[in-house]
Amino acid sequence: MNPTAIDLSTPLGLTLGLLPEVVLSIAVLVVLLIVAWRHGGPADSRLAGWASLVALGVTAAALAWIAGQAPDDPGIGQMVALDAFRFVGSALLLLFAAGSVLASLGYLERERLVAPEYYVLLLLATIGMLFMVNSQDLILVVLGLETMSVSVYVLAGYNRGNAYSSEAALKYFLIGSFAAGFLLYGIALTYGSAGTTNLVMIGAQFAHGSLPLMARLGLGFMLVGFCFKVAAVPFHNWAPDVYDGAPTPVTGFMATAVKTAGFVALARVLFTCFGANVPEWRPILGVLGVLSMVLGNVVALTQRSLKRMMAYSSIAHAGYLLAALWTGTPLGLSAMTFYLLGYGVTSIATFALLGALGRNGERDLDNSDIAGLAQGRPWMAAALAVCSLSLLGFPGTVGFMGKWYILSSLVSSGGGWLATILVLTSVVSAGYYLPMIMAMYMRPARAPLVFWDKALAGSARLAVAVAVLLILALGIVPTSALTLSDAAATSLAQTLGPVASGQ
Amino acid sequence: MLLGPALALSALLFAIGVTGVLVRRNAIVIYMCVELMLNAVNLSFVALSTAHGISGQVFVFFVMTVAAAEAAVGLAIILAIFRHHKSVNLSNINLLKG
Amino acid sequence: MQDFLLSLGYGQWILTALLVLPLVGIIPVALAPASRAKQVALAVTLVEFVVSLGLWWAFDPTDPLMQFSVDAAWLPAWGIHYTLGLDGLSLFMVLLSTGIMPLAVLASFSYITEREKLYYGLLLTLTTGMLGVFLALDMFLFYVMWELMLIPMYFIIGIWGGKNRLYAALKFFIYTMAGSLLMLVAIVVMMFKTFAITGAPTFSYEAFLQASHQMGDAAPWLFLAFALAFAIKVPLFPFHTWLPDAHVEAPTAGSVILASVLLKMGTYGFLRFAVPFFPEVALSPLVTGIVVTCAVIGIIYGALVALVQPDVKKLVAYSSVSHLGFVMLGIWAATQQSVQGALMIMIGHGLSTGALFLLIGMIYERRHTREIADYGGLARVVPVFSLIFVVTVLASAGLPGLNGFVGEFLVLLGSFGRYPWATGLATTGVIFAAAYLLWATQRILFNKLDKLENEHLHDLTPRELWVILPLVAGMIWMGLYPQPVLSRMDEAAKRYVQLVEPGFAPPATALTTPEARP
Amino acid sequence: MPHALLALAALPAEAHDVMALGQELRLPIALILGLPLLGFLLNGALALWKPDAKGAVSLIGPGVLIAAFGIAVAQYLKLSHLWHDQPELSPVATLWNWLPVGTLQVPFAFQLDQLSMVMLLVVTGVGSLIHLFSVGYMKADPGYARYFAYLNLFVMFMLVLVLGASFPMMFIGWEGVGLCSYLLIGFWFTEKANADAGKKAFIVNRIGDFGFLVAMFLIWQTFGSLDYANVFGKAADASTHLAGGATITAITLFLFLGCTGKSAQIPLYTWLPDAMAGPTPVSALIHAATMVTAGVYLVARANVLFALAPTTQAVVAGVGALTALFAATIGLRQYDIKKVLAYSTVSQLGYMFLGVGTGAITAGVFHLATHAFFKALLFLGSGSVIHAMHHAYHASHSHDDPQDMRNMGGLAKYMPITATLMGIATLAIAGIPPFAGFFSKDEILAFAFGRGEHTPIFRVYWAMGATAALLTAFYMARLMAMTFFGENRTGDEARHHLHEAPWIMTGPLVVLGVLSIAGGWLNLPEFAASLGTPELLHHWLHPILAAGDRVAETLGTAPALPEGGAEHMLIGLAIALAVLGLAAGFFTTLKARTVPAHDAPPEHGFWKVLYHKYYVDELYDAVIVRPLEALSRVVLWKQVDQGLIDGAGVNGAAWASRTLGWLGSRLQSGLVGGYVVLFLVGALYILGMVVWR
Repeated sequence: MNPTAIDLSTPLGLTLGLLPEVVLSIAVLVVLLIVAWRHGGPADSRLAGWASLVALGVTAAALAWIAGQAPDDPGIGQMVALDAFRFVGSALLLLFAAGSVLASLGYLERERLVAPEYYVLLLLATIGMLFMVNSQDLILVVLGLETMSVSVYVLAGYNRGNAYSSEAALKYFLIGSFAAGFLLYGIALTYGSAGTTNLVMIGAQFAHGSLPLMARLGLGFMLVGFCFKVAAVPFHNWAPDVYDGAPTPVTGFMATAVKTAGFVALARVLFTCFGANVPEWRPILGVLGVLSMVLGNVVALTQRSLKRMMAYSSIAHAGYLLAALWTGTPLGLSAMTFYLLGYGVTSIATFALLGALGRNGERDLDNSDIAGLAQGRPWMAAALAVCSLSLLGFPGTVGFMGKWYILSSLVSSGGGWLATILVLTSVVSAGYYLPMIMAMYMRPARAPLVFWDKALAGSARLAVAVAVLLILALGIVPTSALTLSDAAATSLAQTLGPVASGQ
Repeated sequence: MLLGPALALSALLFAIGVTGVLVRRNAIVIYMCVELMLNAVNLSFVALSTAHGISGQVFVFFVMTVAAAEAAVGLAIILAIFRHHKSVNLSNINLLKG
Repeated sequence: MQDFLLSLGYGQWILTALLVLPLVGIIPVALAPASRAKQVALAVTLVEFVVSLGLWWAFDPTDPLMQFSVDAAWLPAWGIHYTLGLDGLSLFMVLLSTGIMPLAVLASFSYITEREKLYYGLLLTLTTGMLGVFLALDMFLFYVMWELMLIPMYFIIGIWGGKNRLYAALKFFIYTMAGSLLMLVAIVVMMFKTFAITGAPTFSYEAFLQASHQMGDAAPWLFLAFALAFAIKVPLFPFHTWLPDAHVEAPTAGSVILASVLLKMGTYGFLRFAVPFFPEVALSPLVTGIVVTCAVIGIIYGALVALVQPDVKKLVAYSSVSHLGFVMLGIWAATQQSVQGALMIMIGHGLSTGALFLLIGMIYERRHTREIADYGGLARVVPVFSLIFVVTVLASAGLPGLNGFVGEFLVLLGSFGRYPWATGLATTGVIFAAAYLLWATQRILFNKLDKLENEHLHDLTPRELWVILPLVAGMIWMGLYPQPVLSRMDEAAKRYVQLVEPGFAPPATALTTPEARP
Repeated sequence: MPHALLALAALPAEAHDVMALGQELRLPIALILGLPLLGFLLNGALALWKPDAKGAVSLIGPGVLIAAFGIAVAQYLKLSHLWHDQPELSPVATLWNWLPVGTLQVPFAFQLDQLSMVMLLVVTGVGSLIHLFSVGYMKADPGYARYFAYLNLFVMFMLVLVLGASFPMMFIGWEGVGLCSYLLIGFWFTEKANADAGKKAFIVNRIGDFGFLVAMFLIWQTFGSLDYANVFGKAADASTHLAGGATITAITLFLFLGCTGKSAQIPLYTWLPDAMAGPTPVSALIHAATMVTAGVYLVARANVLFALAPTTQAVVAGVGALTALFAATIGLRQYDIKKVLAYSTVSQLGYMFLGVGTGAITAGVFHLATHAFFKALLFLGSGSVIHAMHHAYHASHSHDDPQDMRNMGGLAKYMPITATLMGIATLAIAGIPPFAGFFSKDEILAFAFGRGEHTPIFRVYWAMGATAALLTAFYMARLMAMTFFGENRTGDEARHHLHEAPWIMTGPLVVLGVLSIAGGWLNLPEFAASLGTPELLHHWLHPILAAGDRVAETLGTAPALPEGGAEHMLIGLAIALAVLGLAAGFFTTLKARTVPAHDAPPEHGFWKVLYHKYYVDELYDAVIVRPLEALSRVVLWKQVDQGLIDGAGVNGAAWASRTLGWLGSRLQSGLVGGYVVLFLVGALYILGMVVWR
């Protein structure tokens, strides 16, 4: 055991164990204070943005510190997890949040959305997510989830003057709270069956024998709630509309961070509480995964608006991730974690680029608008092309490695049929990713100089550059990321029952 | 014990809430139905805590808090919509579709 | 020569150098001024070719196994290695690829006038991808390379192609991807099965080969996945419809590379992977029946459809369907003669069809039309062009003494014992080949010179002669003195025949004498 | 002859072993093949870059061939000496290893035995004469250099054909001569008809080549080898096992399919009359003397195989006899002088197949040689006539057809040498003793009659052959009468420009005339032993044919000449038929009033059918060519390729995906109510799954 290890049984230890969340909370307050003070024009918004970045950076440092201090065995019955799964999940969230902040900086000014509370909301959502991934207790899951949701509802409707944005917020809110009801009801039933809200202890309760009806119902209701959050078919309907109506950086944030938090929390609940009951939830995830892959990809094929197309694409990717979770094995979990990284990095860059290319919420941006981009803005075109290929899962990009990993995990747990469906739907997805590349590279621009004002802001440029480099680097040598995702999966799978590990 | 009837009542409440969400078109009413669902959850927690101890009751407080926060944000969003549509009837609100 | 090369350590670095050189070459292409990019690219491809030529001498024809092997861990956790190797199957594919590239670059000098840097950069990337496919001995690496060469070709067709280029590029890409993704699943499945046998994750070709006989019930599905990917690439009837579109729309160099090298990847895949992995499935009566039937249909159907094409590039595209049908027949007959014949066709088709596309490109640059009806009587105004065109056409039609014959003859001779009826039908292909090629030749070169625009065409320039003459020389050489080539593929073909021998449980026909089958 | 060439013929004293001899022959054979090839390259280069250097072309073109002929003669002298003691000696000169694949070993090798020697001499000898003739005939053509390049290349391939030591080697030549034929028929390619004719020749030949290829595959399967020595050796050894079997019958039938293409037999003869579109010397060289006889050579070469398959023999002889008769009837009503000769060639080739099919290989080869002489003479003579007519019409700016016999008449007055020599050739082809054709044709008919004793069908063949002989005499006499006798119909102005050809053209004619008279001495029958040594050719070819003869004897299919009385009766009959045909043809033609072509009335009745060649071309066009094209275009391309595979399959899949996507996007109504419904469906599904699994 590490000599300076955190002991969660002491108040200090618990505080240290929540250091990133604590740090970020304090930072949010600071930013809020700054915002209250300086609430004028674009400069203030910018200041809030950079302050948020610093906040995220400090949080990341704190995360790195506790990751180094984490004990091998934190003990039974704690509220917070101190495992690699949490650290990796938190790191992903911080990465995506930072990317979203960078993408927002120029965007908000351009769209005249310069109320600096935006960043506060974003950071608050991040705090919620951090709690989602660190929770070892259903109470904490709910708290984190609601903190995140409430903040994101507001973010989605942040462009108040825009009817689409407001409608997006309303739909998200109504269906979101509806789904939260299901989740909570599921939690209640689980609690009723297990007698505790601590995940590990629930898992211990359910480790032997078949689940009682109440627990099964609890599992079902919770699955409904989580599947809503990750936008799995048939709980997906909100996603296209909300992604479409929300300001583009918010869409990016939802597609990456919110989705990651949802999947990580879902994985934790499923593996820790129901790790011994994989056969109970496995077929459901399989069916939802297939539905998401198929529907997401085929409907994306019919979309004109690129932003809406990416929304359907994100549904399809949720399907791939569900397939990875379907395996119920550490390998699948690792694949899911790695894929979240790949998909998130790619999506951050994609939405940042879409945000730079469109105007007024990017709802009208379609392929004809990016025609000839390769000659007007070669670097942007190259970046978007790399992102498209990564989303398509083309070798040389992280998207390929991610898909490869998911395929491997599927095949290793006898999911050849699911792997086949996955690749076939990927072929369909080529039908909408490739036309983007075709428009940029193979069609002439609609008019000369059409791209003169379509440049990425400096901060977004940084985000995109880092993302694209990551896409390519991880596409060739993903070893470091693989090590992390493996560690994360292993740490969570230690709580798996013997039944599941035998899969 | 009243656990069984209480749970049944909560299930009924939950179902009524769901049905309300399903059949009503007014955003405010729908949100009230959602609140009904949450209260059904609360009822369950309270009932179950008689069997399992305090944590269920603690949970209820959290749920109420969350519901309050949601209500604040939700009503603000509904207001924003009202400003655009002069209505909160969801049958009219479908700019985003397809 | 061999000693000299080996003293340079040639065997250790050559394969990696072949893959890296074009990629490194992109840097000077990118740095050079746009107008100079082509010269730089030519220099890079020439260096690549010269370096690869050493393989001809360094290659040991008596060794049936992989030579010049390179092995390094890439993603050791998944058992993925960077493994390269060369044997008699891949040697000529590599030389063909490196040899075609300078010609493709040279042929683009006047054809490509915009975005040249991007173009030549893509060509160089394509070189790496193609060579990677032929050299990779790690299944993961192979798959990566297999997909990698899609992208440059997709861009080349899509950016510099003809009127309908977007449709063609998309079709090309999705068609190929549909097949190859299923192969990806098959590779993963095989990897896990191999894992279960060897106890360590590996994607090594040899390990797959060892383990492939223990795939159990999965074998037919795995074979199907591999076969589909390769059949689309070949393209085997009825998976061929992407080819005419891609060929017609691609710029000259694209068509040339597509025909000369890319199509060979499919048949190479069958020879290297699909059939040796699963001989019992591949050569079972049902699969054999389907493949051989498709091959024979392809031969005749391709020829007949070629006959009526108004567009000369489409004609050549369908002729490729026909020619590759012979290759498939030869692969499935799996006799020493048929396999070497198939390899000879793969090389020969690369030369003659490549040359045909180059010639069509040259005349297209003068007249900007590919309609056969727009030509006629050209032999009078461009005699040198006509001479070379006729020689190429004859090579393609399988005239003895030129390359086409050697391959077709060996394939048919070798296949006859196994599939007498199919081979007999396939042999009628020689009639149809003559028909469509000569008819087209007549309408282009002969008849009256009745189009005003054709009267003042200028004959081939020295640059164009440099492009085409190496291919013509190759055709004659391969036709008259193929022995050095045949001897280098001898052992590899033998190994293939041995590997797939278990697939033929009982002797195929009574006519087969022991002598006829080595 | 240069000294160097004589030196090649110098003989070492000791007896030769065949390997050493083969080694020794590498150089002369390389030269024999290399010289025409060199000529092709030089003339080809001149054609591309200096087409006006006609002097050089005139020197190179015939020069290389005469040199090759010289070397051939030297080899003849040397080897005939050797063969005197060792008749079985058939040296193989291997130049390099061509197709070594596993057990298949096909070296690039050439075999010089008695049969290929005959062919070698005929090809280079007659070839040289025709090259010389061409110097005069083609001088004015702008494509002069190209012409000689093709002609040289042709000779090279023809030599490969006759010298090759294996079936694939022969196939190189076999297709190579087809290529040259294609190029030369379409020599004046700007006329679509000429280009069409060339293409037709190549494609029809390819049908035959298909047979050749399949035959080779069968031979490989059966004998495990493709070179003559092995195949024929094994065939002879396994004769009892093979004889009459399906395999050997299939092999020989497929080989014969190859022959029907190359040698213009039914059903693949239609290309040969069209091939007259080429320059006339080409018709003489390729389409009369050499290339078209390749089929006969093939049967002679593979005589063992054919002897083993009596069924095939009957087919070969039957097709030959039928072709002889059928083509002769068409020849009766053609007006184009070259067309008459073309059908005559088809008919005479039929005779040769009748001969080799009967098993009388020597007779077939004999007729091949004599036919080479007199038919080359006829074609060159017609070339001389056409040359004169062409010049006359050119001078008078007339657009009449210089090849139409109705525009000729009385030309003997203007071109006496040509007329005389063509007269000799006519007598030879008609079978008037002692001209060459008499002996060869009579021998074929006699053997056919003789074999009919055991196989009655051969009597029918004999009758067909005899009838064809009558018709041959008739149409040849008609040709002579129309061309050289009677009134001149060339036209008043043009008539003054008619004159005899220059010496470079008449010279070769004279040589061929002599050969047409004396060719019969090659293989005099026994009854004419008083004229010279009988059966020279038969003895000469004996080593090649011995194995086949032995097989035939075992099988009882060896053809025998009819006994004394019958033989004399046959000879008498043949002579009578020839005289009758000649007289009838000559006098009916002179009596009928021939009018110039542009005034000629349309044909009627059966004449019309003959004039239109039984409408066979039209039939093939309607039954094969057009349906195939329609099938390809309408069904395969438009319906299957574009409609079914691409339309329904590929784009159909894309359409299906889009439609599915459209349906999916209908779920996205934009209304929260709808979303809730879907949500609940999903929730009920999940709850159902967890409860009832």
